[in-house]
Amino acid sequence: MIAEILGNGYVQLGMKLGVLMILLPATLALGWVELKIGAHMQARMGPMYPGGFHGWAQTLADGIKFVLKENIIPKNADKSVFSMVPYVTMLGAALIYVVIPAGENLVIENLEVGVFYVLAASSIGVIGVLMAGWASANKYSMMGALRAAAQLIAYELPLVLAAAAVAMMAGSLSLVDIVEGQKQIVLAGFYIPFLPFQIIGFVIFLIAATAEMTRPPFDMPVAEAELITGAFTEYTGIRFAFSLFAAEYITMIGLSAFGATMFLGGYAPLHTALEFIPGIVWLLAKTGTILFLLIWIRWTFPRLREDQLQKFAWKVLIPLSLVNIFITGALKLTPWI
Amino acid sequence: MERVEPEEFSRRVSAKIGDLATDVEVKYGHVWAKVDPARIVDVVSALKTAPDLACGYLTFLAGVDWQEEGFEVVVTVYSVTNENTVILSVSLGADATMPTLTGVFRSAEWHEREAHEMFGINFDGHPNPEKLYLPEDFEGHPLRKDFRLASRVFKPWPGAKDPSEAAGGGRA
Amino acid sequence: MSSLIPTTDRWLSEARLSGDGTLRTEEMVLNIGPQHPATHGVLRVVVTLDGEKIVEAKPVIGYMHRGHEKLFEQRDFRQITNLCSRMDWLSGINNEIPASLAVERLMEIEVPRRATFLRVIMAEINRILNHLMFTGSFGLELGATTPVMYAFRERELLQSAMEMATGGRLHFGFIRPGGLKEDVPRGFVDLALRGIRQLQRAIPDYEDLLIGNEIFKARTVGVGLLDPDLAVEYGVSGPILRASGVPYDVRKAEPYLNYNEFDFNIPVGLHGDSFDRYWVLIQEMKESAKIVEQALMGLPSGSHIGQVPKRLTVPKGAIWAKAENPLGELGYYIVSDGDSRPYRMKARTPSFSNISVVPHMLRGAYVPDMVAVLGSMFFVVGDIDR
Amino acid sequence: MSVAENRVDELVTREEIKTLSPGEAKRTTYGIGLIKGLGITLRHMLKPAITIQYPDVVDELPARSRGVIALKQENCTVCMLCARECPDWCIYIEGHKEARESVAGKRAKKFNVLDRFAIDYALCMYCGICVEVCPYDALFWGQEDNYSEHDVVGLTHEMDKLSQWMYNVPPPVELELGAMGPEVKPLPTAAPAKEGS
Repeated sequence: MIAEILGNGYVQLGMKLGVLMILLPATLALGWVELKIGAHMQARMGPMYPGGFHGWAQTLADGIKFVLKENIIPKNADKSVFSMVPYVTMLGAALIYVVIPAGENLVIENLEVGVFYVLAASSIGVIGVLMAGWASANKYSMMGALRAAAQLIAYELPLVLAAAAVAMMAGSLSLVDIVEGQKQIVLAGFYIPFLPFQIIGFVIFLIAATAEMTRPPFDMPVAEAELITGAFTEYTGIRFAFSLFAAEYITMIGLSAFGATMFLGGYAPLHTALEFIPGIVWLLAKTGTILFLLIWIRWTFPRLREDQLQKFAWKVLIPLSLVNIFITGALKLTPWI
Repeated sequence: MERVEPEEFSRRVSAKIGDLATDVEVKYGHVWAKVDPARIVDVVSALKTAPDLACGYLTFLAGVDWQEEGFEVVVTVYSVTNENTVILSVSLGADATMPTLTGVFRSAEWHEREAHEMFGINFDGHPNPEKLYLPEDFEGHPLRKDFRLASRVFKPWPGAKDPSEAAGGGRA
Repeated sequence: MSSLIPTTDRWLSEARLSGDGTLRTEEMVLNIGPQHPATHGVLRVVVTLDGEKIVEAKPVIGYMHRGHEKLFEQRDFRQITNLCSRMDWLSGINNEIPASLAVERLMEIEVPRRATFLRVIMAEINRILNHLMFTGSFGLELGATTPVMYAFRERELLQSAMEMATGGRLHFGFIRPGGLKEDVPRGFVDLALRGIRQLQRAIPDYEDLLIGNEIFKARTVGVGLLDPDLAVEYGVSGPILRASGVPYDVRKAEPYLNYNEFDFNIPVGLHGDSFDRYWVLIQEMKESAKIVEQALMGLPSGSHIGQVPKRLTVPKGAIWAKAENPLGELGYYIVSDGDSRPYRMKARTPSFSNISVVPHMLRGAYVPDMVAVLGSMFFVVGDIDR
Repeated sequence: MSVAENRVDELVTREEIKTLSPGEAKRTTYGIGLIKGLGITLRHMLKPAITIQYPDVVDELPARSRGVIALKQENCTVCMLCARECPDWCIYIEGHKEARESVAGKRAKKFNVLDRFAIDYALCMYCGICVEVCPYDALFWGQEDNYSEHDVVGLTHEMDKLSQWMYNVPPPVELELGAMGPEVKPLPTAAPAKEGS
């Protein structure tokens, strides 16, 4: 009976839309988690008042505040482009979830070219930032936008190469096959994900993903000290909230889920005995660990300078990821994999 | 960084610039000297360049308004290696002009601009004698004795009432 | 143009020289401040940029000029104490000490040992408070939001020790010519000691968090080089001068209060870049903590103020008294004509000279570097503008 | 003392304090510094926060804290010393003389009666010279610290309001061990009072 209901087209369409629906509350929850973890890392309590227990409604209150704020469009701004930006950045971020598998067939669309599709989707954000920088006709935001574009392009390449190494390991681009590929090797009951083999790839992926989301230590484009939130200086109200905060958090969850699927074995359980726990729980747990890593890095490190950032990408990350692909190729020749 | 005794240092100073400066003495651990405006530049450069004095650190340059006797400029230089201070006092009389020291110490530029705007002492040869602190359209030289603080002119002093007039306290 | 494709630099310079070149670049004048997060307070730097490279930087000061020297001439020395602590507001007590030292030397007042000890303790606690503020805010300039929170946790304990003794947290007005306003309450010594212990436990955290951090080193090593001779000529003093390798510290060069009785050493940097300035700050906090510890242990009993006449008339004469403020050498040149109020009182503040050297350091730096350089130049705008 | 202090002792203690020379500090191997930094933030995350929730939990102020200047009207003899010594000229006092017979039949003696005693807190810089200089102990430091107003005129507290602030004036605090008060050798004769300009 349940299989029929689940098999029905409309129910599946509803579930697929459901995934996108939970994105917004998920960003609010992630925002609150980041505030609390950041606060405790700095020996303070973080939000305590909004919503009673430990200020759970802090980010919700921020959201409502942004909605109530006035929507200002600068006089000589390029109106249509200026108001299109939130849609572009949000869309770019949300598209990643289409291929993230939560189970054998629990995926919105099991594309054969999953990995390739995710990397293409995640680079739409660059266009959004450039549009914002150009449209607000402000010298500061133009500089911020150019920086952001240069940074995102520079870190696109290592991201792609790291993902390519994983695709080589699994022999397919589809994320479901990648996760199945990580179920082959079983050592004393433990499923061994690609992480031990791809440790360099994972580090490169983490660094490139942080740069992709312009989060510290790569938040030069939105560096408060010099350029005052870079490309989004002129944005106010809900437009600002969506294009900067919501987009950043959705990309963050998206890329973390993508990283969890590729390196930590997505919905594959940790141990054969734990098969009964559904795949979605494993996926969320692994994504949570990567999210914690990103938040942890944000509250500890200072910011890299613009040219150091670029040098680091072109001179360190890209050669390293090529070496990583070479090693993966060598591993493929060995009988184990 | 060894510390030279002020007496010994003042002997070196008077040996070096004895003819240019008058009554070199040691007061409160520092060497004081009076220099007249014409020779101040060569005295300061002598103090700066002489190897045994090495007063290469311009501590400050301050104006003092003596009303009738005119203005005085106090130039203090310090020697980092001999750990001794030389305080030169240059009395200018009423015409209040003095050659600039920016040739010897580039840092004198800000000090002289401040003395210029506060006292009206002009330093001939100064690269850009604009105002340093005060807004461009500010007239008058605030640190002169005859410049009264506006807020204190209009507001009567609350302590002025009787009973008996006790001394002390901020007036004027 | 020559047949070879000119390298961009030559191309740019030719374009600019000839003016008719294909690529016409013009410099962009950018106003950083007076309201800008990178400048602590209302300092304005007019920067001409060529792309992101700074061609010329001119600090514009005076936005917070309150006319201290004019006000000094209206007040007697007890009222001046409160005014002095408003110049470098991060270390109130240190500003007040040289003013009282000058009066005491002029009037030959003998300050009791206990008062001198308490002055040294409070001066060094304020030095630590000042340095903690700058270690925290320098990290914040470079994007690390955590060190400033730890710095303020340490400040809290030491500041409550000062508040217990003087009643204020920022402006104390506690130093009087001849000694202190009143003696410290019971429990001051233990609270100060706890604050120092906690600081000594926390300093290794700052070293691991920032000094050892590769990103911090990438942002600060070799940035904002200050050459020692230029620094000495411009009258730079304090941690910035010592970071450039010149070991000049008034506490050692011209010992005042009883600094010669305590054993502490002067941290001196190697290259004079932003990294060394930050490093000197951290080591100086350790030395100050050592001084406070020794002073607290050896606090003698005695009175808190010497024999001071009811109405303080300073004899005729002039004097220059200086002290080692956390930001550099602070001194007062007092001319007195026998009245209870000074005839002329010049305040030589460290940040005034330290900022006058900034144009030389910013020439050729990048815009993001400017934040690292300005952030590492440890100045307080109230000190500059008086 | 404040709540934050008793939590502070649980900081992990490091016995010897490492001193890195600037040269050494620059040569540490790549990556170690980053990991140590992460270690510190994690250690702080696992420790209880030391901040207090201000409006609910209020730290008690030390005895000498300068909240507000409180007036004890009975002690004031309108000697005007505080108004004179105040650097900001922010104490306004009006009084008149009254003849009153302390003992029946004795000649009526003149007393000063206070009519108005106001402190303009918009000008006051909380230096405490008035409290210190008052010979009759009429002025005290009260611990009331939130008396903000909508209009700056409200900041001039009249006599009755100043007396209200007497409610939380703390008793004088016990001095540290070894405190022996000011030295009281015979004072040199003070120079004759010189008329100001």
